[in-house]
Parts: sequence; C-alpha cells; structure tokens
Amino acid sequence: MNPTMIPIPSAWILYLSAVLFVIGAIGVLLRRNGISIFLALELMLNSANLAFASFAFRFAGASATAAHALNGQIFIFFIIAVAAAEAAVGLALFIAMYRRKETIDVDRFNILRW
Amino acid sequence: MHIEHLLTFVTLGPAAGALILAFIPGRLEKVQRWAALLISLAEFALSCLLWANFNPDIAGFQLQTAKVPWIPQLGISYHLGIDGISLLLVMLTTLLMPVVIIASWRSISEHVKAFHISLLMLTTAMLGAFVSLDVFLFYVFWELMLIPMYFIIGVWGGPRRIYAAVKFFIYTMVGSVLMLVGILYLAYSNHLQTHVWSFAYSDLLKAGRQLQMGHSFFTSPQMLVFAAFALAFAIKVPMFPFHTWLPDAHTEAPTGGSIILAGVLLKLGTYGFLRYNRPMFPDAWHAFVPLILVLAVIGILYGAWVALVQPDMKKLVAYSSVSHLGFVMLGLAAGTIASTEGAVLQMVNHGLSTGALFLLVGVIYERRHTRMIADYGGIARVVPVYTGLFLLVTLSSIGLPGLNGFVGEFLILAGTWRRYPVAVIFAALGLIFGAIYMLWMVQRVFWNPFTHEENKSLKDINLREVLAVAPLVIFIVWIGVHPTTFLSPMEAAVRSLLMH
Amino acid sequence: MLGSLWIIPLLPLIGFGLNLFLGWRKARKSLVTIAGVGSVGLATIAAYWAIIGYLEQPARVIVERYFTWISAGKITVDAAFQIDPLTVVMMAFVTFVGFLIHVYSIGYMHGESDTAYARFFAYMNLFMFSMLVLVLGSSLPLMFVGWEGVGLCSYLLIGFYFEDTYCAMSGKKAFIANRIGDVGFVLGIFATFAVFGSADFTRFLPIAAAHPQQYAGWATAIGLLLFVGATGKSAQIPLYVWLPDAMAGPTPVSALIHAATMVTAGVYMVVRCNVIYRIGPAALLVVAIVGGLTAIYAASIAVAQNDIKKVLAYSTISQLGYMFLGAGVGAFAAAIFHVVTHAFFKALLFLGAGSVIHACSGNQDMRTMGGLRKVMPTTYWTFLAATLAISGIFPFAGFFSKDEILGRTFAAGASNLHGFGWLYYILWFLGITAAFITAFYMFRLVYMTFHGEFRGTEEEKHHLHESPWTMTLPLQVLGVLSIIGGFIGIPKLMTGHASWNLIEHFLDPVVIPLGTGHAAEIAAGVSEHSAGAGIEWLLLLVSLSIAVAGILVARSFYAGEHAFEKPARFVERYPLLYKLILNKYYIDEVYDKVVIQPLYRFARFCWKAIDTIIIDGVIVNGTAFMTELTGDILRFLQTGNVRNYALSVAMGVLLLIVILW
Amino acid sequence: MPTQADLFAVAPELILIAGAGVLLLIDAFAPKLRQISSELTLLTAAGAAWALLALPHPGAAWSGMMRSDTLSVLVSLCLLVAVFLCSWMAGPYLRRANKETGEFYALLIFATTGAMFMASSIDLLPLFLGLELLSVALYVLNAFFKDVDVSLEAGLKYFIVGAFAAAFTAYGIALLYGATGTTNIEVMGRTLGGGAAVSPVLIAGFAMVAGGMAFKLALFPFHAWAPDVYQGSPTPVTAFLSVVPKAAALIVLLRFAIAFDLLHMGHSWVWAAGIVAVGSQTLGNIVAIVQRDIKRMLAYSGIAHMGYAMVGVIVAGTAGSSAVLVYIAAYTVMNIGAFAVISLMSENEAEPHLITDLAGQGWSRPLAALALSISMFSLAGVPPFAGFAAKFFIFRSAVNQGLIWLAVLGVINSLISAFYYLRVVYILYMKPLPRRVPDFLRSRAIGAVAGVSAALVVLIGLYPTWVFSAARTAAKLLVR
Repeated sequence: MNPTMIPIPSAWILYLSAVLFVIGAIGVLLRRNGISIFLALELMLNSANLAFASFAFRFAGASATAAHALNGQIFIFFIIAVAAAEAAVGLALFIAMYRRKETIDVDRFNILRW
Repeated sequence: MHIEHLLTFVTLGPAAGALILAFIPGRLEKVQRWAALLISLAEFALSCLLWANFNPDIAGFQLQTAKVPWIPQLGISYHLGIDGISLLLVMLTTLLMPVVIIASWRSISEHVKAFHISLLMLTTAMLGAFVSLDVFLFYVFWELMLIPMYFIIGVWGGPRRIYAAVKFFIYTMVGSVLMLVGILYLAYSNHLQTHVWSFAYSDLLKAGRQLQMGHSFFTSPQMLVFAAFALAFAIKVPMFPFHTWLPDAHTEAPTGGSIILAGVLLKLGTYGFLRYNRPMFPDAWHAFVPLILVLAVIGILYGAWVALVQPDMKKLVAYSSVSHLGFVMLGLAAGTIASTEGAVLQMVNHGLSTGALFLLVGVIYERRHTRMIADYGGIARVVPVYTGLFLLVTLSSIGLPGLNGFVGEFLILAGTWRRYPVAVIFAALGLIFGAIYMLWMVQRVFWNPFTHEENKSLKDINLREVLAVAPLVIFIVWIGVHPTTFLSPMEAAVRSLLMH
Repeated sequence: MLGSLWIIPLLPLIGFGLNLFLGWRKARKSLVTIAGVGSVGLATIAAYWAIIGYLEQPARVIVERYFTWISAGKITVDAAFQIDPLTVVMMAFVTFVGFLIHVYSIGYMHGESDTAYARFFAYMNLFMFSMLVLVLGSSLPLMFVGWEGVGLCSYLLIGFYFEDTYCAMSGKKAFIANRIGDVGFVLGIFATFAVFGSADFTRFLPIAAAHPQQYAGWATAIGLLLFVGATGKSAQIPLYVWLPDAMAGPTPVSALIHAATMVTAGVYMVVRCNVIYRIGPAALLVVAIVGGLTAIYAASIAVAQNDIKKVLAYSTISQLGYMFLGAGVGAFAAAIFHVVTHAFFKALLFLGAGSVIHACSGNQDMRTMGGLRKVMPTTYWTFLAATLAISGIFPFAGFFSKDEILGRTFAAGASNLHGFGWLYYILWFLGITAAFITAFYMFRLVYMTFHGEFRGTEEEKHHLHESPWTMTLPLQVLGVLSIIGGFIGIPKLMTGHASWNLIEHFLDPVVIPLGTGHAAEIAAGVSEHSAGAGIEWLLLLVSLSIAVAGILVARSFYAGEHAFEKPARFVERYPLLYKLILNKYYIDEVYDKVVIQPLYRFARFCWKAIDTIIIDGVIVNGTAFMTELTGDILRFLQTGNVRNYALSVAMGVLLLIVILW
Repeated sequence: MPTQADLFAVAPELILIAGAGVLLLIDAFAPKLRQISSELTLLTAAGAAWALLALPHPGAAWSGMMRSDTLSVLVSLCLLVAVFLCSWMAGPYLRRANKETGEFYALLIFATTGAMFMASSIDLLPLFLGLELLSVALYVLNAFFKDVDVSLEAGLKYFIVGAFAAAFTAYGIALLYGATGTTNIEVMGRTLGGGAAVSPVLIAGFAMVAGGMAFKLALFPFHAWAPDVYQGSPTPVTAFLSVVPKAAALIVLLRFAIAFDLLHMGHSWVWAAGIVAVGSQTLGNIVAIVQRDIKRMLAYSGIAHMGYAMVGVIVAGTAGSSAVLVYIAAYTVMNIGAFAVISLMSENEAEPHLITDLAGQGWSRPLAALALSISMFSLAGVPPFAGFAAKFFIFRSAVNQGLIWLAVLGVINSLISAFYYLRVVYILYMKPLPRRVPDFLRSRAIGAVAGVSAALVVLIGLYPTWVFSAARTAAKLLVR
C-alpha cells in the first residue's frame, strides 16, 4: 500500500519524545559542563513539547476528541516561552559563575554540602 | 467576683501576674521579688476561697467555670472544675509557690525577672493541668509546663544544668506525644458513637470505657490507648524504670526548681493515673494492675536502695522521691478507697516533706556551696535550730506516726493489704530502708565528730528561711495529727471515682 | 482526772515544748529543771489521780474518744485513750519510776552545758509523752504512735552525745532495729483491720474471743507479726542487738528507757492482745520459746562483760526473756508482775551503776573499780538490795515474780499444754539455769565493783565520792520498792488465799475468757491450774537454792584474797569459749557480714550498674547517641554535587511511578 | 469571553505585577527613589491584600481555568503576608550589604504572583506558568549576591535541579493531557470518576507532576537541594523560599489528591505518599540534629515539616485539607519569624550562620531571642504555639482516617525534632556570651518582623479557631 497514504502513528512521536526526554535527563546527570547540562535541560523541555504535539495530533485524528487538540497545542507555545526565560536566567548564572571561578564545571561548585 | 469565675482567677492569675512582671523593668530586682511574692500570696488566698466554697458532699466536679467554646468545630472548650482530689493538689501548689519564691530570695541573683516570670507561668500550667475538664485543654497545660521548667533548670541550675534540662524536656515529651495520639483516638471514637466532636472530659470518659478490649495487647484499642496515657504519666511520676531523668533534674535544678519539681510536677503523673487511666479504661486498668503493682514495689525498694549510696544530699532526696511515689502508685493500683485516699494524701505529704527537704538542703547549700554529705559532719553543734527542723522533716518523710508521712503510708498499705498482702509485705520493707538511708544521712551530716573547720562559720537558719519552711512544717504536723481535715473533702470524690 | 486522760500525756509534751524553747534561749538549768521534772511530776500526780478515780468506780474498762484520727474507707482510727487494770499497772510504775529517774537526772546531768541539759530533759519529756500514749492508746495504731515515739526518743537519747560516732551509730542502730520490728507490727495492724475490721482493743479482742475457732489461723498470723514488733522493741532474739549498744546513752536513759519502761512495751503488747495469742497457740508457743532462749542466751553473755552497764544491759535482755516466757505460757499476770518488779530493781541497778560511774568520773570498766562500798554506802546498800531482788532471793521483789513465771512454765509442762509438755519442761530448765547464771553475774558485778580494793588510778581514787541527794534519794526509794515490791503478788501457795495475790487478782479482767470449744481453753485453764502444792514448794526451794548457789560461786570467784584466780584459770582452760562469750557470739559481726555489707553492695550495684549504665547509659543516652550518629552518617548523602541532587529527583520520580503502578 | 469578574479574580496579581513594574522602572530611570522601593513593595503587597479582601470572588474564572474563592483568598493571604514580611526584613539586610535595588523586590513580587497563580489555578496551563514565574524569579533571588560564592552556588544549584524538575513537570503534564485529553485538573478528575481506565500514561504523568511539586516542597527524596540553597541564599530570600513555593505546591497537590480522590484509588498512593511523608520527617529531623549552621538546620526542619503537611495531603478530604491550610498559615509565620531573627543575628551573609554564634544572645538581645525561641518551640510543636495547633489538626485528620500509624510516626518525629530546636534555645539562654561579642545587625524593621510573626505564632496557637474555621470553609469548597 502506498506509504504516503498511511499517517505516522502518533505513538511513534510519543516514543521519540520519551527517548529525547531520557537522553536529556541522562545528559543532565552525566555532563559536568554547565552549557551542556543546560542544553540537556532544553532537550527535556522540548521533548515535553513533542509529547504534547503527539497527543494533540492523536486527538485531532478522531472527531470525538478533536476539541481537546487545542489545549495541547497552546501549551507548547507557553513551554517554548518558558524555556526561553529559563535560558536567559540560566545563561546569566553561568556567566556569573565564570566570572568568579573561571569555569562552568558544575562539580567545582560544592562549598555547600553536608 | 462571681463564684464561677473563681477557678479562672486561680488558674490564670499567675499568668496575669507574669504579664505584670514583664512590664516591671528588670533592674528593680527587689520590686520583682516582692511583686512575685504578693502575687503568689494572693493566689494562695484565692485558693483558700476555693476551699471555703468547696462542698465536700458533692462527688463530681464543682465550682465549674462556664464552658467557653475554644475550637467549637471540634467541641474543644475552656472548661475548669475541681473535685476533692484536685482541690488538695491545687492547695498544695498554691501553698508551695510563696515558699519557692521566698526560698529563692537570695539564691537566685541573676535574671531575677525571668525567673519569676517562668515560675508564675509554671504555676498556671500546673494548676491548669489539675483543674481542666477538657482533655485538649489539659494537654495544652500539660505540655506548657515543660517550657518554664526547662528554663528554670537550664538557666539557674547547677553545672550540668543543660544536660539535665534537655533530658527533662525530651524524656517527658516521649510520653506526652503518644498521649496526644491517644486523646485524638478517643475523640474520634467518641465521634463515631455520638456523631459529635467533643474533647470534654466527661464525653471522652464514656468513649474510653466503650473502647474494645481485644485479645492481645496490640489488637486491643483500650489497652493501646491506656498505654499511651500511662507512658506519659509513668514518666512523670516517675515509675521505675522511667525515673532516670529525675535525679539529674532534681540535682541540677535550683532549690526553688527542685521544690516545685518534687512538690507538684511529679504529682501530675500520679494524678493523671487517677483522673484518666483508672476511670477511662477500667478494663485495661484491671489488666495492667499487676504490672503497676510490680513496678510500684520495685520503685519503692529500688529507689530506697539507690538512695542508700548517694553521696549527694539532693540526689539522695531525689531517689527517695522515686521510693515515695512508688507508695502512691501502689495505693492507686490497689484501688481500695482507703488506699486511694492514702495515695492522694501521700501526694500532698510528699510534696510537703520532700519540698521541705530540698528547701533545707538549699539553705545549707547557699552557705557552703556543696551538697556532698562528706563535706559535713557534726554540724548539729553549730546549727541547732536548722538541725531540729531538718530532723523533723526527715522523720515526716520516713513516716513517723504523728507526722504526715505516716498517715499516708498507713492508709495506702492498710488499704492495699485487703487485696494484695504480698505486695504490702514487700512495700513495707521500703519503710525500713527509708529509715536507713535518711538516718544515715542525718548521722553523717549532723551527728558524728565535727570534722570540717570551714563548717565552724555556718550560720544557723535565718528568719527568712524559717518563714519559708514554716508553712510546710505546720502542714506536716497538721496532717499528721488531724488528717481528717484533708481526707474528708476527697472522700466523696474518691468513692465515686472508684465506683466506675 | 478520769474523763480527761489526755491531760496525762499532754503535760510532758508541754514540758518538751518548754524545754525546746528554753534550750533555744539558752536558759538557766533551774528553769529547765522546773519545766522538765515539774511536768513529769504533775503527770505522775494526774496519773495517780486518774487511777484513784478509776478504782473508785465499777467499770473495768473505760474508753475516752476525743476525735477521729484517721478515717478512710473501711479504715477508721479514733484518737482515744483507754484505762483498764493493765493500763493502771503500767501507768502507775511508768509515771512513778519515770519521775524518780527525772529527779535523779537533775544531779546526773548537771555537768552538761545549759543547752544540752535542756535538750536532755526535752527528750526525756517527749519520751514520757510517747510512753504514756503507748500505754493509754485504745487501739493498735494509737499504741503504734507511742511505740514509734519511744523508739524515736531512744534514738535521740542514745545519740545524745552525738559528736561521738559510736553514740550516733548506736542511736541509728536502735532505731533501725526497732523499725524492722515495727514493720512486723504494722503488718499485724493491717491484718487486724482486714480480719476484724477494727483495731480498737475494745472491738477486735472481744470478737476474737467470741469465735476462737473461726479466727485461730489469722490470730496466729497476727500474733506472730505483732510479736516481731515485740522482739524489736523488747530486744529479744533476733533483734536484741541494739540494746547493748544503747548503753552509749546517758545512764538515766538506760535506766528509764532501756530497763524500766520502753523495753517492756513488747510484753505489755502481748498481754494486751492475750486473746489473739491464746486462740493462736502457735504464736504463744513461739513467744515462750523466744523468751526462754533469750533469757539463757543473754545471761550467758552477761557473764563475761566487764563494762558495768553492758552487764546490766544483757541482764535486762535476759529478764525480758523471762517476761515473754511468762506470757508465753499464758501467765500474763505473772509477766506483768515481773515487768513491774523488774522496773523497780533494774532501774535501781542502772541508777546505782550511774552513781558509780559518776563517782569513777565516767569510767565504766569494772576491772578498774572495786572497794566502792566504803566511799558510797547508800549506793552500795541499795544496789545490793536490787541485786538480791534480781537474783530471786526471798523475800525480795524479784523472787515472787520470777518464781511465778518459772512455776507456771513447769505447770505448763506438767499439764502438757498444747501437747508440747516436753518443750515447756525444757523451757523451765533454761529458765532455772538462767536464774543461776543471773545470780552469778550479778554478784560478780557487785564483788568487782564494791568489794575488794580500788583498782583504779590514784587521782581517780582521790576523786571518789558519794553522789548528791538528788541521785541517792531515788536510789533509796527504789531500794525500798525492790524489797517490798514483790508483796503485791504473793502466791496462793504461801497464804492459801488467791486474793492475796493482788496483782493477778487485779489483772483478771484483762484475760478475757474465750468462747467455748477450743483447744486454747487449756491455755486459759493454766492460769488456774497448778502442778500441785508439793511440787510447787519443791520448785520454790529449787529456784531459791539455785540462786544461792550462783551467789556462792560468784563469791568464790571474785571475792576474798583469791579473787579473780579461778576465772583466770577458767579462761586458760576454755579460751575459745571465753572469746566466744566475750564477743557476744560474734552476732554483730555476722549481721554486718551477712546483712548489712551485702545490702550496701547491692545498692551500689543498683546505682552504678542498673541506673547509670543500663537505663541511663545504654537505653536513654544510647538512643540519643544512635540518632545523632545516624544523622551524622546521613548528612553525607548531601555530597554538595548538584548532579547527584538531580539524580535523586529522577530517582524519586521513578520511585513514585513504580509504587503507584 | 472574559468578563469583569475574571479581572476581579486576578486583581491582586495585577496589582502586584503593576507594583513590580513600577519598581523596575524606578530602578532603571529614577535611581534616587531606590531607597523607597522597600516601602513601595510593602505598599504593593498591602494593596494586593486589600484587593484580595475587598473585591468580590466570582469563584470559577477565566473559563474555569482559575478559581477565586475562600481557598485562594486564604492561600494568597498567607503568600502576601510572607512577601510583606520578607521584603520588610530585606530592606535593612540589603542596605548593610548595600545591595538594595528595586529589582530584588520586583523579583520577590513576581515570585509571589507566580505562587498565587499556582494556588488559584485549576488548569495546568496557568499553573505551569505560575510555577515557572515563581522558579525563574527565585533562581535569580538565590544568586542575588552574585559576588558571594555561596549565594551564587545556591542559585546555580536551585536552577539546575529546579529546571530539571520543571522539565519533569512539563512532561508529566503532557502525559496527563494525553491520558485525559484535558489540562484541567477538575475535568481530569471527572473523567476518572467517569470510570476511565487508569492508564500507565496517566500514572506516569501524575507521578512526574507530583514529583515536580515534591521538589518544590523539598520532600524526601526530592529534598537534596534544600539545605544548600537555604544556606547559600540571602536570609530574606531563604525565608521567602521556605514558605511561598511550599504553600503553592501544597495546594496543587491537594487539588490533585481531591480531584483524583487518591486516598480511595487504592493503597499504592497511601504507601507512596506515606513513604515520602515519613521519609521526609525522619530524614529531615535526624539530619537536622547534627547541623551547625542554623539556616541549614532549618532547611532540614523544613523538609520534616513538609513531611507532616504531606500527611494532611494524604488524608485530603475536609479534615485533611483544612489541616494543611492551617499548617501553611502556621508554618509561614513561625518560619519567617525564625529567619527574621537569623537575619538579625548574623555578621555578614558570606559566613555560615553557626548556631553557636547565638550564645548568650538571650540576655543581650532579649526580645529578638524571645521571638526566636517562640518560633523554635512552635516548630517543635509545643503548645500553646501555632506549630502545635497545626500538628494537632494534621494528626487528628490522620487518626480520623484510621491512618494511626502516620500519626504515631509523626509525633515520634516531632519528638526527635525537639532535640535541635531546644539546642537553639539553650544556646541562646544558657551559654555565656563569647569573649568577642559579635556585632550583629541592629534594625527596628527586622525586629518588628520578628515581633509580628512571634505574636501571630502565639495568637494562632492560643486561638486557632479563626484560621481553622476559614480553612474549613475553604476546604469544603475544595472538596465539593
């Protein structure tokens, strides 16, 4: 049958988002460089977006649930905005860090412990 | 003043007094002392009014205050009232307060204001715990006691005061927190039965009685709740083996603190047993009586034995308290009218004689700054009057007939004999050991050759101190010669309390 | 005075208060004397007034209730005094002898400082008060008030010279030994309350008497418990140990408290509760056995003592043994009779000894005395009279009472009382032997003290003198009494008229007849039963000759130019026996090793091990420590590395998901 | 179609934002006016409070995305009190470090606004926005002293962990949305009530959102950030941080608990939440015992306290929610009181705030010390202070639901907590002043803050009835 006729199953998108989320999470846990951690965070947020998209896509598919689609799609925009805000603050923090310690290796910031 | 407000005045009076003191500048120490003294005397006067208006024929609570809603959604209200039992203990408390203040006149030299404020707050807490007819209210007062006592021990105490203060606080709290859960459970089960929220003593009394007696301890609500209450009270009493906070607290606390601690605080434990555990959980009570008996007897003997070898006078008296309160618990456990009345009387007796003992030890401590028995000897020569008083108090505490101690112990043991003669036989040995450790201390402090030169300059007890100890001595003799004055008011109350 | 008996004990109590005050103000001795002796004098007058009033009216028992002392539940004790023949007898000699000894003390204690003098009389007055309460009290608890009161006074008076460790220690020892007995006593009281519902003599005794069968068992228990108290107060085996040490007190004290009055309280109590003992024969038997053993045991110790007061102390114990023996065989009147005569001659002996010690400037060792009869004739003659009395020489007081007791004991054997005839024969034999020993050691004392040459230092010899009249007067009065005192109890045997035995006749109502049908009937019967006139005469002669024999032996040992030779040889032959007796069979040491030391060791164990280490160390502070330790370990989860924190968040979410699944 | 009612519903928030805007403008263009920015903030908060109390409350607003009723009023009031007190004490504190700028206050206000949004939204959209507004503002506030290492580190840590948690929240929301087709909590609840199968997706989503909230509450095991951030941040910020986000997050959890009727959804929830609650209590208390820095200690104590509050959340229902609300009120005042005194009794923000530095202050700074001790006793749950009342209601609700084991473990924990609270008190009163008397901050303003909060603590303790009855009405609305 002609693949152009078969829509991508929304589940696939969901799985992708999940994978991305996990990658992001692992990134946060493993990377020491502030910037890369930061990128990983972005990845996680956007995987959430993807998840929203996939669900919205699914809901839009069926007429019964078509009304729900909008909620998710709106949400995506807000998350993007929020991500931007976090980005601003985060970068500012990293700059401040660098100014004081000449490094953005987060493991070097452990005066506070125990 | 309307009669129904009397109890409120008595109970909250000291707190109000504390508030007044707070506004007197701290550097006017004399004013502080006098103000505190006057307040406490007024208190005593008020409680005498209580006595005057008390009707001994009524078994239940009387002179009740109006029920003022406090947390109406839960049926918690401010409600006070007394019966013959609490009346006596209230009198004891208000009697001891002036004594304490006079006794602390010299010995408390710094933070005078704070001391008296804590003292008065403590009084309110203790009185409140005795007279509240709402269990929540009771619990609030009960816990409130900890804070001022914590300061009294910790700020004005001896070298190891902080350890003692914290130990006192935590130890006591161990019991009371579980009691809180017990109270909540009672209120809840009361709600299940009546569909009304209430913390009133009378309601929880019914609720407690209807609690299930399961087969084993852990499946029996009544036993569990009983235990929750009992632990709190047993620690306060203190019953063996929950007593180890007492020696430290007693020894480290300033004279005044020790007097209150021994005089009133411990009574709250025994009072709790009598007021809550016994009538609220009759079945569980009967299940636990053997245990209480055993612990009481152990307490009597154990306390006496340990007192026997104490080098420190205050510690000795502290352990003697363990022994004496063992007698009280024995009387309560036996639960005959005679033994119970004896127990209540013995609470008062112990308050008087042990209070007096601590006071007198404090007197000599102020002069020589040592409580070690070994640092004295033969001082009867230099301080005859002091010796006389000390001897009298000692005799009252070892239960010489004609003094208060005997009446209490006699009633307790005579009453207990009907049900548990064996326990009485063991407990009676405590009378022997009591005589041994007390007289041995007396011998080493007052008799024997005059060893320490520095004791030559000891001043005999002065007028202020005599005034402090006089009220105690008066009642020691009064109770000894004519105990009926104090037995008759509680007769009805005890009777009805034991009926259930 | 009858109708307000309370005045009698009140007077000495007032004296006590006055003397305390005077002592505090450091008042002159004369004032103290007035207060101290005066109060007792008045009390004596009041007492006799009351006695006369009592004799004039028909009732045998009068109880005066003043107020309810203790009342709670089923326990009710009235503050009430009771007067009956027994009370009369006791009160009569207690007040009188007491007064005499007070008078004597004026001279004896004159050397003391003003305050000490006042203190002494204060204590003595307090003692008179307590003793009178003991005698007058109409119920066991009230008797117990006096009972412990006299104990307290004896504690204070033994420890009168409190700066001497030995005195203080002896006082404490006396109090504690008494306390041990008293515990038995109170337990007896509790049992009485539980069984009879009341401890008033006029209530529970008749009940018991009415139903002997029913109460037999309990009566035995109560009797034994009460008797434990008696062994403490009246220094019987095993609690006698305090009495010898009690001699540490001033001599008048020894005379009044530890010879004449207090120590006889036990006998008084047994007689007072005779009903209980009669329906509980086992208890009665125990009383008799303990009495008999104590009599011989103490006498044997007295033989070897060199301290004049120690000898008298042990003789007191032995005499008390006689009294209990008497009570034990149901001869209650005889027991009281001996109490009275003993009060006379033993008080006299002590006072005499006191005057001797006074003369020898405080020295009490007989080995350094001797030949005193020249310097102090009054003391000597009165002392001799008393000695004859205690040795049981006809017609001195002691003869009648002691012989009565021995006779009854033999009779008990003859009548095979409770089927223990043989036992009573043994007891009689012990008694008669003790009589021999008594005569021996008493005359040993007399010879060593008054005869021969003075063996002390020169300046002591120089200091020797007869005592002032305040001291000799009481001696003379008591001397007369110890001579004629016996005539109040002349046995039927001699006169043929039972009524001539005044005291027994008088005390009759005290011995309440029992309800019907009880083995104890025989016990009651004993008081009438007699072993037959012939045997009685025989016994009489036996005991008399025994006494004489004792005297002769003593003479051959300690008098004449060969004095002290035989004893020395005796000691050489039986060194161990001598050491044993000299050291009182090492009983004190045994008690110390077996009871006291272990107790203290155990107490220290409780304190150090159980309290400090186990409860406080391990459980209380251990918990706190463990909590803190856990905290100290857990805090290191806080690595300070932000990525770990993130990890914990992730883990947390996973945890939630897993659990919620 | 938005109505005026919708405007009323968010009027307080609007006022706050306006105030913040003004502050920022002043900062940028009228530096001279800076010194009044603290007062301005107080004014703004007061204004918002006025709006909150004076304007009508339409209930559901913004087409059911938010709710403005007694509940939101109560919570918002707590939040406003918090921001009021915090900015009041911030003034002198910042002035000493001469760091006082309008932006600080503006950020405080923004954070509060975010929290208020969280508290009053039913839809996850505004909720998420509020959450982020709150968080982002806080990231900056923690690191506000950017030349102080600890402050900076605090900011960094809070940021990384916070963003991480936020991502989880976001993804969780997505999953919830996926499972139910809506982002409105109540609607979700209804669909569940309608018997929609509980899908793994839903559970995962809920777990992630709950985790996000638990992070804000610093519940075990999401607590790790708290001690460091508390210790590092400027004290006023710590005070703010210790109450505002927690209040908001608790409400969110309550909404979920009630909408989903978690208590009856099976034991798994009780177990999960129970472990979290008791775990937080135990870990918080036990580790707090060994802390030397008082701010760090209070962080652990905060962990424990949220553990108690969690018990109320588990119970939910009227009893549980009302208890939680009372707890929020009580916790707010006693914590801020404590931190006020701490900010008073510190020499400079860079140094750790050792408990032992307080030695002898009881007698040299009696009032401040009294306030601190009151907070401590209250935190320990000793009557007659607010903390006791709060715990009382919590445990009562637990007992009523037959969750007695939760109550028992709770009281045992509050017993353990007495250890370290008492230590503060005895160091205040029973230890002598050190030879070198520390020169602590002296400020009427902070003193006033401490005084006010202490007074409130006593008031709520002695007469919890007002708060409690308000809480009950609110709770009823919540449950309906």
